[in-house]
Amino acid sequence: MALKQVQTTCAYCGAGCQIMFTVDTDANKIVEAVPADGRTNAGTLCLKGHYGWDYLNDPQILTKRLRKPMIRKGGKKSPLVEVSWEEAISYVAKRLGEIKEKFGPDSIMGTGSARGAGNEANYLMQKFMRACIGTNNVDHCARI
Amino acid sequence: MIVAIDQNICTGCRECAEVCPAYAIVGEQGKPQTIDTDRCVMCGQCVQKCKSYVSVLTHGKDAYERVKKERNIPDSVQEPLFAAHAVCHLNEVKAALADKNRFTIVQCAPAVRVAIAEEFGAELGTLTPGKLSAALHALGFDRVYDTNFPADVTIMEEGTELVKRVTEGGVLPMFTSCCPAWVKFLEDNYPELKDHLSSAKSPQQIGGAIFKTYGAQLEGREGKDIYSVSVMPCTCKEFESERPEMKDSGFRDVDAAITTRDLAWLIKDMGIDWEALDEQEFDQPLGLYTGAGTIFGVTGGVMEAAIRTGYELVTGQPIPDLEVTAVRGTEGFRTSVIKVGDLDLKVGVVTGLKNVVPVLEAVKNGTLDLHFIEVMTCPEGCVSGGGQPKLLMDTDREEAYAARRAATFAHDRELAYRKSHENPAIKKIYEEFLEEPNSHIAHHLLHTTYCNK
Amino acid sequence: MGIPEIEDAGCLLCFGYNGADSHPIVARRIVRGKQKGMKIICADPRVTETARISDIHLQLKGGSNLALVNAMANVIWNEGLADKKFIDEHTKGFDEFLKVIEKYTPEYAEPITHIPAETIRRAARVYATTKPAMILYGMGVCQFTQAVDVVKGLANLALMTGNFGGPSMGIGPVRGQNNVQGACDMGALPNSYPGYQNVTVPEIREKFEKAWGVPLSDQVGCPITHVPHRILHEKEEKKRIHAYYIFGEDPAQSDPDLAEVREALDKCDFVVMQDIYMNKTGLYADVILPATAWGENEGIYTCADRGFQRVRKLIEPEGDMRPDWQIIADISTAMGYPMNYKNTEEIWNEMIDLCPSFTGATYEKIEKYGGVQWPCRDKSMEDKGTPYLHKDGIFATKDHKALFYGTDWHPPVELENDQYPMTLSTVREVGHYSVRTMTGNCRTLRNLEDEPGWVQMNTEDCEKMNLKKGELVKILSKRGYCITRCLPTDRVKPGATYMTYQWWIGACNELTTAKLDPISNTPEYKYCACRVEKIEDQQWAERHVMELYDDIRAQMGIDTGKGAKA
Amino acid sequence: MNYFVKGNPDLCIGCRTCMIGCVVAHEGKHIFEVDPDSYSFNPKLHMVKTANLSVPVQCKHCENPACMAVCPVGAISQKDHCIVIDTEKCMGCKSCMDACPFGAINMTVQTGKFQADGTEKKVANKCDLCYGFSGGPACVRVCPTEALTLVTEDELGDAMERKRAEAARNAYLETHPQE
Amino acid sequence: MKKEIGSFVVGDSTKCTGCKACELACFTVHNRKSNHLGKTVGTVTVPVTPRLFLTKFEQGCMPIQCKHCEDAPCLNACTKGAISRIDHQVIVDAEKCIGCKDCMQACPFGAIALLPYARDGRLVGQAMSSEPKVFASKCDLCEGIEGGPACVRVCPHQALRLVDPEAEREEKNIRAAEALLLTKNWR
Repeated sequence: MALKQVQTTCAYCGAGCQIMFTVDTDANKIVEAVPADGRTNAGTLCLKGHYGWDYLNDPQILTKRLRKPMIRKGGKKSPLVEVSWEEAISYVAKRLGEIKEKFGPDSIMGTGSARGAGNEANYLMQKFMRACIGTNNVDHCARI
Repeated sequence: MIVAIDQNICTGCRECAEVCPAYAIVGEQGKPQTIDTDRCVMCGQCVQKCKSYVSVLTHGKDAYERVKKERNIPDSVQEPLFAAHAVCHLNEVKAALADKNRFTIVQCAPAVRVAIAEEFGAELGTLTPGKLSAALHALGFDRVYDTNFPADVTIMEEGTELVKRVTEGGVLPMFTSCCPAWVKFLEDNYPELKDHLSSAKSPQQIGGAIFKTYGAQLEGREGKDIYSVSVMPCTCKEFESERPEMKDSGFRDVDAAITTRDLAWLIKDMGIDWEALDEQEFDQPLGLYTGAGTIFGVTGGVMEAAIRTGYELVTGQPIPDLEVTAVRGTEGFRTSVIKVGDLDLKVGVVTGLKNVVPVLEAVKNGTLDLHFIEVMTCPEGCVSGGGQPKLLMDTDREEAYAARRAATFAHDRELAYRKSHENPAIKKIYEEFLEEPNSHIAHHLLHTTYCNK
Repeated sequence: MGIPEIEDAGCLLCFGYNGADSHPIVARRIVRGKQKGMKIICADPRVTETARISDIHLQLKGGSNLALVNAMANVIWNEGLADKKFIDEHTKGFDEFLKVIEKYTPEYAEPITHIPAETIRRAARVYATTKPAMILYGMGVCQFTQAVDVVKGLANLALMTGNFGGPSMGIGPVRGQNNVQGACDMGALPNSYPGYQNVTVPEIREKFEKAWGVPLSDQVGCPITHVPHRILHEKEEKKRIHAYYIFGEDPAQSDPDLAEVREALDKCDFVVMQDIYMNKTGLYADVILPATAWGENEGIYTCADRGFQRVRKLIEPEGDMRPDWQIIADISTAMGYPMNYKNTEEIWNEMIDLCPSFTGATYEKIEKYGGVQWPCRDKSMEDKGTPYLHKDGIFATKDHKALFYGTDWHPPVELENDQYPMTLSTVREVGHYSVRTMTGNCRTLRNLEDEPGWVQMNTEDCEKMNLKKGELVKILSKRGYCITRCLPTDRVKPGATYMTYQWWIGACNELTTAKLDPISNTPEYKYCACRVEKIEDQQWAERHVMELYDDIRAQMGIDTGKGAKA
Repeated sequence: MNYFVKGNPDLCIGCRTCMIGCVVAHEGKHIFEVDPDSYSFNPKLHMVKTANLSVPVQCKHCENPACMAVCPVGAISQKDHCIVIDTEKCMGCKSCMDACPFGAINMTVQTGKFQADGTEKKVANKCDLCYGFSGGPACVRVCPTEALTLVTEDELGDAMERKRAEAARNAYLETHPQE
Repeated sequence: MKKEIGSFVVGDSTKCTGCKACELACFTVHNRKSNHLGKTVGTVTVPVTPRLFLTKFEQGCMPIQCKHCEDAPCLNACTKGAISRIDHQVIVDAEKCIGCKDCMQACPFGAIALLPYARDGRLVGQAMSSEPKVFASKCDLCEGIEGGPACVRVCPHQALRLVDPEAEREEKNIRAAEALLLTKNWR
């Protein structure tokens, strides 16, 4: 078992706690989380920080982890069909392009994410909406 | 010993001591109890209360049959037996019934007809005078008379006595005397007040005296041929019947007093199917009774019956409201003032013997301004008597008493005559035999004296 | 100010913020402050953990925030407790503000707030006279139709007492989600580019047009809470929304008036969902794009006190998932606007150069110092960021002066009535996060609390309805209903109920109203009228809840042994 | 003297990290990889929240434990400063639960064990001070607000001694005010 | 919360006088239908078979009854499958019981007695024996009987208590937590 330690920021709440994870790189699994001495958390963690990481191994408890791109090929209510990334990307690009063409850029709405995605992804999302689509229709769930 | 506690069965819980009005149960907590027979008034409330049953687990496999034999209980009985119990005379009664030479007369008290059916699985307080009469006939009694009839006589005698005491000046307040446990209690503890007791005998004893005299005449027989049995809700009635002064017929007036429970045993023992019985009337003429007689079974009933008649004796007018609700109720001591013509008749009703002590003290001190006081030993009068069907669960007690009381009043309402003096058989017996209330012969047969301890 | 500074404040006014449930590690600072002698004033209709240890608990009636805030300002002024020097030197608009708060005497506020006038006075005095005084506020302020006004009202309190520009003072919104601050920082907002640069300011727009090489829209975009309306009811054809690209969110669970949200998603021509787990929104998505999760990719989050911190890859994703940034870049490229980045640092570097407040926050510094609190304007290693804002009372306005801004209180939109005599407010639960796709899939957290969640109700209300702890109840508003468990508690006032929004079955957003604050567009999650009904057949209800749960899990692709699969 | 963990309501924020910490310590880390219904989630301490307090309550490890006295099968015993339940011996009669005045004992499903009729087997469950695990009580370790402490004989003794000395000094000062 | 563990009745020897009202009530409610019991003693035609047992000991007396153990030795000992857990309570099926006495021996409380089995007002006999059939008589918490445990209802001194163990535990938790307010500054 090859273990490594990685410090990262907790995925929950805005307190920004630092956690030291022990990872089994052979098994590609988290072994343990202990509080790290971050600026805000100073060596403490709450229950989510301590015990809120095992969703990563897709435990099939509440919802299924998404692993493949999927498209409802028969329209709404039809089943989701797994497709390749190439197909998914080009399908999205085509449909968005058509809608932009037909109804204008402001007919498309995009969201950022206040959760796991991180700042860089949010930057790109708003850039995509503004520069590629051409609208300021971008917002996120800051209000819930 | 009419009421006893079996030392081998008693757990010493002393729940009986809680209900004993005479403080007659002595013993240490947790040890078997004994009854102080000097104090005991034989009311049987301890028998009603006791739950310490003869158990296979505690007393062994054979204990039940042994105890049953010891107590002379019919073999057919399978119901639980308890430490506190009353004596059983059924053997003598059975012998008398079997004896072709004895003319058997039975009377039953008002409270029996509202309770006995419970022993056959009926709802609490089921009213069954017809089945009761039928069962007694089926048992082979030659005459099935009723205590309600002598209760009507009691009203005539006691009512007249009261009117005399009030109008002519006599010892007041006057106490009722139909409850033998109460009478014994007064004799034992307040002998100086015995003149306050009505000299009239209880209905049982009036019945006994009449059956062996007038009753014998009706049959063309002699008193000595008569075997007189009473069925009572009361364990103390046997004691009363055994009192030496109760022989005014020239014989023991009542030969055996059995309880409601005893009668149920007897019916079952003789193989009579209670459910299948058709209703029958009580025999005439000494089984004809009024509503006044039947309400003797509940607290306040004697008082109410007396007022129904007394009102007319005094005023010559029928009472405007027959149902004297002012004296009904279940409180331990309640008083009211009844307008009887110009007279304000001040009456009191005591139920539950423990409640009588302050009343007696007040009478002694002269601080109680009443004319007439009814006293009953048992919690709500004879319907709650010590000889009545015993409840398996005390949580049913309130409902049982209420149901029996309600049935008694319902019976009163359904009867043709509701005042003692209107009973045709009463009129007849006074015409033919007793002359008039408080007459010489009445005094001889129907009145008694009380002893000093 | 920063989170560590909280414990050194002399006085903390904690307003509509329940740290113990939303940020335990921030609550820890409050507890430590209390141990150090900090005076705590807590304005909350519930007895929160902060309220429990507070010196003064202002247990106000829900929806009366501004009346209380204005009354505190009224007391501070009328009792001569204001910092006149600070007001003169660093602020504007005070006289206009005074006119507004004139009528808000504690006696005026008492019947509105249900707080005794004398208690309001006491709180105002403690706040104004204990230095330094800090204000923390949370969703109990923001999730009302009158939200921004209250934030300004709290700022007024800090301004008039000179509580700005030093450590352990000022006012701090404690942002709920791990990167809600970051999403704002990055310009995932309809009105601003990254770094809070307004889309309507021509110079700024020109800067971004130049950097991105395309002309940009000068129109403020659509806020997320307007989307159902824009899909369903928009009359103007060109404003109507036809495509919705949803990224790391679950509006079909988290947004108010879920019935309307579902209808909107159903009617929307094209819905793209990009997420890590299947969720309720996924049921309406035309395309689902699987992304890597926290722990499977690199990046930077911004915590509630503006701290940029690194988030690192822990394990390799198992499956055909891609990082969010990569998916977006691919789509953009496919649509003819090429985006080519090798890693997140490249993206970051492009971003910081466009945002003066972030320019100095390089990966290198964030790595080295463990984090950087913006503003950090200079790339030199000496600029380590800014622990607290408005140093020395210098505000980020043109004349460096802060503006007082007074408004009148108005009641919430949907008040209690005969049919719905109680109020519902949504709240947080410490063991679950957001819509629960993460924490609901964590074993221990699932085992600590699971469907159908709880409705907190006052003990007396429960007694009146003969409701026992744990009993299933039906709770209804005019928009919908759900089933949940009753939790009798003396921590809430009679007539009020509280639910958490992460449950599928006890889904309180079936009930909430979509009425918004006019400026922030935040829904009034904290106030709507509702009714609680007893369920006589509890056995049926327990079974029903289990069936519903199994059904939804099956829809989410879990093999429950029965039910339909997605 | 037995040791015990006690909570401080002034510090507790009711977050229940201690409860999960307890489960993880006793069940082992494998629970992060299994079906959540396949192990027993039994915190041995109980979060109490009333209008004026939040604090976990757990076994006091009494010196004369009522639970131990009433156990009909001798499943409760004293071991190295703590009172522990032998779940193999326990038959779930709840006598200890009824006897404990603190409500520190509850009944918990023993995962994978069943009674003769196939129904779940439940046994008494209470704080064992993480007996047999290294690192001391997990609840104390994981609490983010340091609201839990392990009270040992020495600590309690020292505190009492200090308090007695203080009381004596105060009494002395009362009679010798000039000093 | 859903009821997760079995309730039970306990006696209090400081209140109990030993009157056996509980035993008689227990017998009564359990035989009302099966043996046609009315409200009065006279309606009884079968031996009294209680499911709790008034027990005298040196210091006093109290009824002893089943704790409805969560890993019930009686249930586990019964090879006939006559004891099972129904709605969290440990219940004997008297029809199935063959009187093997294993449960009696397994129970550490003596909460089970072998007593004569009666039906329709008559003892049930058995083939090849003059002895009546017996059954393991133990508390079933008055399962299916209106008003809950009869022993609790009839006790004149409230010496019996139906314990909802989890609810009582939570109440005791609150008292213990309140005590922590007093002892928090123990140092």
